[in-house]
Amino acid sequence: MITNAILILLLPLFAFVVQIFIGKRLPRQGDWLPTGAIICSFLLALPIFFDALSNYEAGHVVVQQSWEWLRFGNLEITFGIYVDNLTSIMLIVVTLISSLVHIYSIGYMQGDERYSRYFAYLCLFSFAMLGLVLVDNFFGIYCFWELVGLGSYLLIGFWFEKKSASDASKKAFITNRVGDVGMFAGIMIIFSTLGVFGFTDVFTKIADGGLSGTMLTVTGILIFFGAIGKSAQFPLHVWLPDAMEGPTPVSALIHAATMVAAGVYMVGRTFVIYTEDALLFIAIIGTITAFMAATIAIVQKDIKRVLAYSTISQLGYMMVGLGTGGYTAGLFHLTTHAFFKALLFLGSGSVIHAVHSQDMDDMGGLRKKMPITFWTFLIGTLALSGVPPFSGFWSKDAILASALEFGMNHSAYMWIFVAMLLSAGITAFYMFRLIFMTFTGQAKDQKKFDHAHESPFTMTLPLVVLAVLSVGTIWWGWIEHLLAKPELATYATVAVGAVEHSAEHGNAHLAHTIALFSSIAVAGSGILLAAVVYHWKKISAEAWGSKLKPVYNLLWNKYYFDEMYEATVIRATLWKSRIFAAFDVKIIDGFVNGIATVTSKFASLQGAIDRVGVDGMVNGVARVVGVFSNRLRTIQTGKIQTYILMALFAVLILFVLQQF
Amino acid sequence: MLAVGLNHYLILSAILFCLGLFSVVTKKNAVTVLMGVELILNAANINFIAFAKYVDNDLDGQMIALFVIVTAAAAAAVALAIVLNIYQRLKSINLDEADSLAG
Amino acid sequence: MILPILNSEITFLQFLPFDLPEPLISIIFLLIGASIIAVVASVLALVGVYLERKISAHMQDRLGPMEVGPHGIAQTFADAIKLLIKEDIVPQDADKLLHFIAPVMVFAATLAAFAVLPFSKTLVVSDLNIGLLYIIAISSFVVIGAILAGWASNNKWSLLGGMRSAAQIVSFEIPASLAVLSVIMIVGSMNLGDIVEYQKGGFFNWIIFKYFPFNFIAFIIYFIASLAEVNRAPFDLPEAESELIAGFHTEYSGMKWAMFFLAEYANMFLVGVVASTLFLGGWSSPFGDFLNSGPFPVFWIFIKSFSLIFVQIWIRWTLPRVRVDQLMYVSWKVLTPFAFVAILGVGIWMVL
Amino acid sequence: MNITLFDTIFYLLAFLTLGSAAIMVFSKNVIYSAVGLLFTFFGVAGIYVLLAADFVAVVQVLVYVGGILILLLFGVMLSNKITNIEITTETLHFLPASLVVIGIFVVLYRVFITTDWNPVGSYNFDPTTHEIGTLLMTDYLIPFEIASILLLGALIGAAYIARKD
Amino acid sequence: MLSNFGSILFFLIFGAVFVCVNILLSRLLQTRNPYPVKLSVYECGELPEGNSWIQFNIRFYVIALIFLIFEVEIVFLFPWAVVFKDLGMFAFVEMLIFVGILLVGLAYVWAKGDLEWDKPEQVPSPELYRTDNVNSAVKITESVAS
Repeated sequence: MITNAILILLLPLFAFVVQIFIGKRLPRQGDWLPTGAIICSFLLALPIFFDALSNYEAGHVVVQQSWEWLRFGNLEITFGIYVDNLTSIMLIVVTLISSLVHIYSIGYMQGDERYSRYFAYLCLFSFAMLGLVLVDNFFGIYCFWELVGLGSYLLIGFWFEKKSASDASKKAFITNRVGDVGMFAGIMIIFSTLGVFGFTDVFTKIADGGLSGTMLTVTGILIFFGAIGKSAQFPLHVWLPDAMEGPTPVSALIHAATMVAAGVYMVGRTFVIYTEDALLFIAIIGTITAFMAATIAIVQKDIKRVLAYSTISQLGYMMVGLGTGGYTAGLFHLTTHAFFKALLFLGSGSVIHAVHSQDMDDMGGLRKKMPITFWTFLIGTLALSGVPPFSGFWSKDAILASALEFGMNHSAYMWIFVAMLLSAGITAFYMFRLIFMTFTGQAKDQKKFDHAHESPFTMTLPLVVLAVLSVGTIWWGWIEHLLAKPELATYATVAVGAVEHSAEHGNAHLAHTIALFSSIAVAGSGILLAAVVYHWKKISAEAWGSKLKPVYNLLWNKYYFDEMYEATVIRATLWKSRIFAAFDVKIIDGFVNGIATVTSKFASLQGAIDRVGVDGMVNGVARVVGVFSNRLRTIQTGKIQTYILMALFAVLILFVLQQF
Repeated sequence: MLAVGLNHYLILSAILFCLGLFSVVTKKNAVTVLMGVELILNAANINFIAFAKYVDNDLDGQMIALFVIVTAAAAAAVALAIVLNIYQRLKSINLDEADSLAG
Repeated sequence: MILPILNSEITFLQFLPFDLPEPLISIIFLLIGASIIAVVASVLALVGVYLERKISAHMQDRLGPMEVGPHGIAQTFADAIKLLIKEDIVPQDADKLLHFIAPVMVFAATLAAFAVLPFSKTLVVSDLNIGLLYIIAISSFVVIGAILAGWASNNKWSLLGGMRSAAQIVSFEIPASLAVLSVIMIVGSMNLGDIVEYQKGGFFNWIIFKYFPFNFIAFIIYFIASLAEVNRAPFDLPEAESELIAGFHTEYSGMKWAMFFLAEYANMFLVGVVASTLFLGGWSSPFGDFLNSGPFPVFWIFIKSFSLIFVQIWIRWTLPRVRVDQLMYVSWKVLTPFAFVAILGVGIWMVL
Repeated sequence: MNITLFDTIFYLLAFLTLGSAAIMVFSKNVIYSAVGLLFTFFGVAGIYVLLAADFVAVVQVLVYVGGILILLLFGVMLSNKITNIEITTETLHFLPASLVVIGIFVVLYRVFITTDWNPVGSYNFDPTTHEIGTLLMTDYLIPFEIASILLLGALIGAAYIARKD
Repeated sequence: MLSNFGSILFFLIFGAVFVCVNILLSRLLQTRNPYPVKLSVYECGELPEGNSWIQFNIRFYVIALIFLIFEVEIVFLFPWAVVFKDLGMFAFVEMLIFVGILLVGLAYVWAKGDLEWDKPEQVPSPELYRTDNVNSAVKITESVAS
């Protein structure tokens, strides 16, 4: 098994390295190499998945292997691979979607001048994602976290000649970094107090009480900050809509399935360290994000932006799932959402590919033109809005159930359940709005309509595969067992007081049934409202829009978040930099120039002294020596006798002195 | 005159030494200078042998005198060779003229 | 060791009226001894001259001096008297003092050498412990005298002659000394008396026959070297009439010239005696103790030395004169090496 | 020979040596100084005899008179254009030199007079050659061999320097 | 030992006195009428031309030098010879070394040709002197002249 894990990890890296260097010269610009690599990784991931599936008791570890990576004196950082149930699922998700995206982008990116480099970046990103999933310690996860950020930066800014694309990639990278700082702080706290990085070591240490109380909560929240940044949660979600500048398969891969899911995976992986308060915090953030993103999605005109906001809200859902204790629900939603969101993105990709524009106003009536895309797109929408037989319903329902249960237990937080229910309805509404505006109805732009054609086979095949996976029934049965909720106690080598949460177990069943029926109701009303407004045009969208003008503007401008950031963070930094600049110019330069003038004056003075004084002295001495030496020279007559005489004279004096 | 004691010989050798020294210092002719040197060496020999006889009363002094004579012979030989060479070059062995090393 | 003859005279002084202070007595004895030796030396020199002229004449089938006395015996005395009367010319702006000192030094040195020669067991003026070395040392005075004579007479030919004779004597002194060395090695002492004592036992005990080949070579080398030292025979280059007129004593005339001439023959005799004492057993008789007592030792020493002189004269009038470079060749490249060989031979023979 | 004769001879020889040394130093003519040197060497040899060093005396005569003086005379002959017999040698800064020399003499005199040499003062005169021989071969072997090397060096050096070319 | 030297000293003095007496005696007896020609330097009868300046070649000095060095060697040899009988092999070997080193010097001087005296010009070989025919004589003079 271990070899499989290593191969899964290294194949994409190998492909990336080969592709980046000699991709251009390979036949077909080497697109087959990364795709082949990622498909192999997927095939290798299957046995690990089946092994995990066959014995899925909680805590079963398929592979646990670590090597010594860095050593600073007595500090030793190990790097290893840790595969358990959660990782096996994630492996399947990542490798499958990544290979589908690879196949899809062969068609989509046809003719692009940097075709081979695109595949190289894709491969790099998949390697990073796989690494993030497989790694067994905090330090490793942080490294791959950054690598994933780099991957997304490269891919978002792939068409870097477009200013908006490069700005978007920079924005994405910086906001991710902000989140990463929090995460890094959290990891450092863990390391400084516990001294180890490995997950299992950290968990055992925390279980033994190495880190506890408010400190643990703070660490948990700090690490969650990383997830906020990466999974585009409430304060740091602004980069995701702009990230749509990148090619659609990229958005599909990164902003639907993998990277954004990384945050949720990380929370899932480190779930045991979150205390009650930390989980509560996560839930709140999740609900705010979900509700806000959903409302904004309603007014969006750009098809990819709508999907982006829907992703943000769904992520909020997952966070709420995890936050309210529904560990299995949250992660289940993560996997299902990965598939149907990838489907939706790829679908929109083929639509854009066909219509060559992202604005929904240009589309309409594409149903007849692109039947496969339409049907697969429809399945994805149904799954997303939570219609019963589809996967989305089961996972969303599970989250709503856990949210309700949490609300029952802590009555103060009932509003979380209400908000989630509301946003579920809104999700259904804007998804079907999208469907009706693009596929059904009349073609708004005739020229584009004629031009539209079904996408080639390489693009439609992934759509079909994803559509199959979005059907809920295949998930039923085994998924709960795999994603069993890990208990901190299991790690505790020292028995810690019984975990208090067992009491609330009672009303779980009740919450489940209520959530079931309320979610179906809400989904249905949403779909109905969308149909009424967009399909049968009974209520005119524009009328409501003008009536609720202030609300519309608020939503349209995305709650003015960008402007707010602009106003606060950016302007503040600019203002600070201006002050510093001014300070620097006036004072430091002033000071330096001052010193310069002073020294120049002093130097000229000193030069004068030197010329007059020192040279004077030196020449003087030279002259004196010259005079003396001339006089001495006369003694040197060259006659030997004089020398002997002088010597004798000296001897005489010596004798005389010696006598007396 | 008192009986001939050690001092007589020492005084005699001192006088000889000074005469030799004088000749070395004042004489212009190189050969005379060499003669002066020989005189000085003889004076030294007298002292050696006088002390050998009067103080040590053994033959060491005489042995040293013997070796001094031998060395003096060798020295005189080489010195004179040099003087002759000077003569060949400067056509005169007047030490005044051989002052090319003057400062 | 005072001369035995002198001892006999002591009685003669006994009855002198006043008591002489002790030192004066010894001085008087020395005076008498010295005068006797001086007279003997000069007489021998004259005899030498006479012999030379008679023998050389007979060799050349002529009679030689006959008029003056029976067979010209008185001839040399006549010459001596003539020289007394002859004018003593000193060339103009010659160095008068040096002109006078040169002959004095030459003759004095030769005479001083006679003091050491042992004519019989007791008949020796001063039985020096380092007699042999003294003889060699004194002979260097002669060289100095020759140079000064050459220099004083302000005549470039005589100067050249003086320098050349000095060079000759000097270069032949080395082989002579080396030859003498082997004798000293055998006897173990430099005292001539001891040397003769060592050779006492008859003809075969003479050093010339000891360690056979080497000492004979040494004798030959010494004889040749002494010939050159005396400026005689084949090596009489400086006086060679054909080249340098009369050598360093060209400018001399009268008594000074006589002194040189006398010194030369005295030297010849000196060499004869020394050669015979060293190699031919000095005053010991060739037949063991037979004729060894009484006046015989003196007789033997004279016989031997006169025979050597005869050989010298014989060589002089037979061999042609040697060229200068040949002269040097003989001394440095023939005699000196052979002398070393002789010493080595004797040394090894004695050590083994 | 009694002591008084001994002293007379000493004074005689001393007078001879110093007189001839004076001649050598103060004579104008180089040849005269050479002759002066000759008699000085002879006088010194005599003094050696008085000091019971008979072998050294004869060696002195042999080496100095028979070797070095001849060399010097040859040197004089070869190095002077004997234009005129009189080879005058003026002297150089006569006065200062004489002062220094006299000064040194006075100092030496003081040293010799004041220090007490505790002389043994024995008058045995026995021949020294044999003893010198043994000493030479035993105690003074090294200097003996080194002397030979010194002589070799001197010979080769002087010959090389004096060679005509 | 002192008396021996005393006698030698005396002999030297006596020799000098003897010579002086003779010379003075002859001075008294000799006739004396010096005139310039007689006093002039004797030049085999010819008039002495040029001053007596002669430039010696260095040969004399080298000979005296070599003599001096060997003289000193002999001075060392004498005591050795006197003592040779008693010392035996050891002394002999030492002396061999001493003499050997100086022989090296002799060899050097010999090899360098300092011992040769300047040979006079090579006279044309005797057979050239056969004067049986006139032209050969002429030939000889030309060869000599060349």
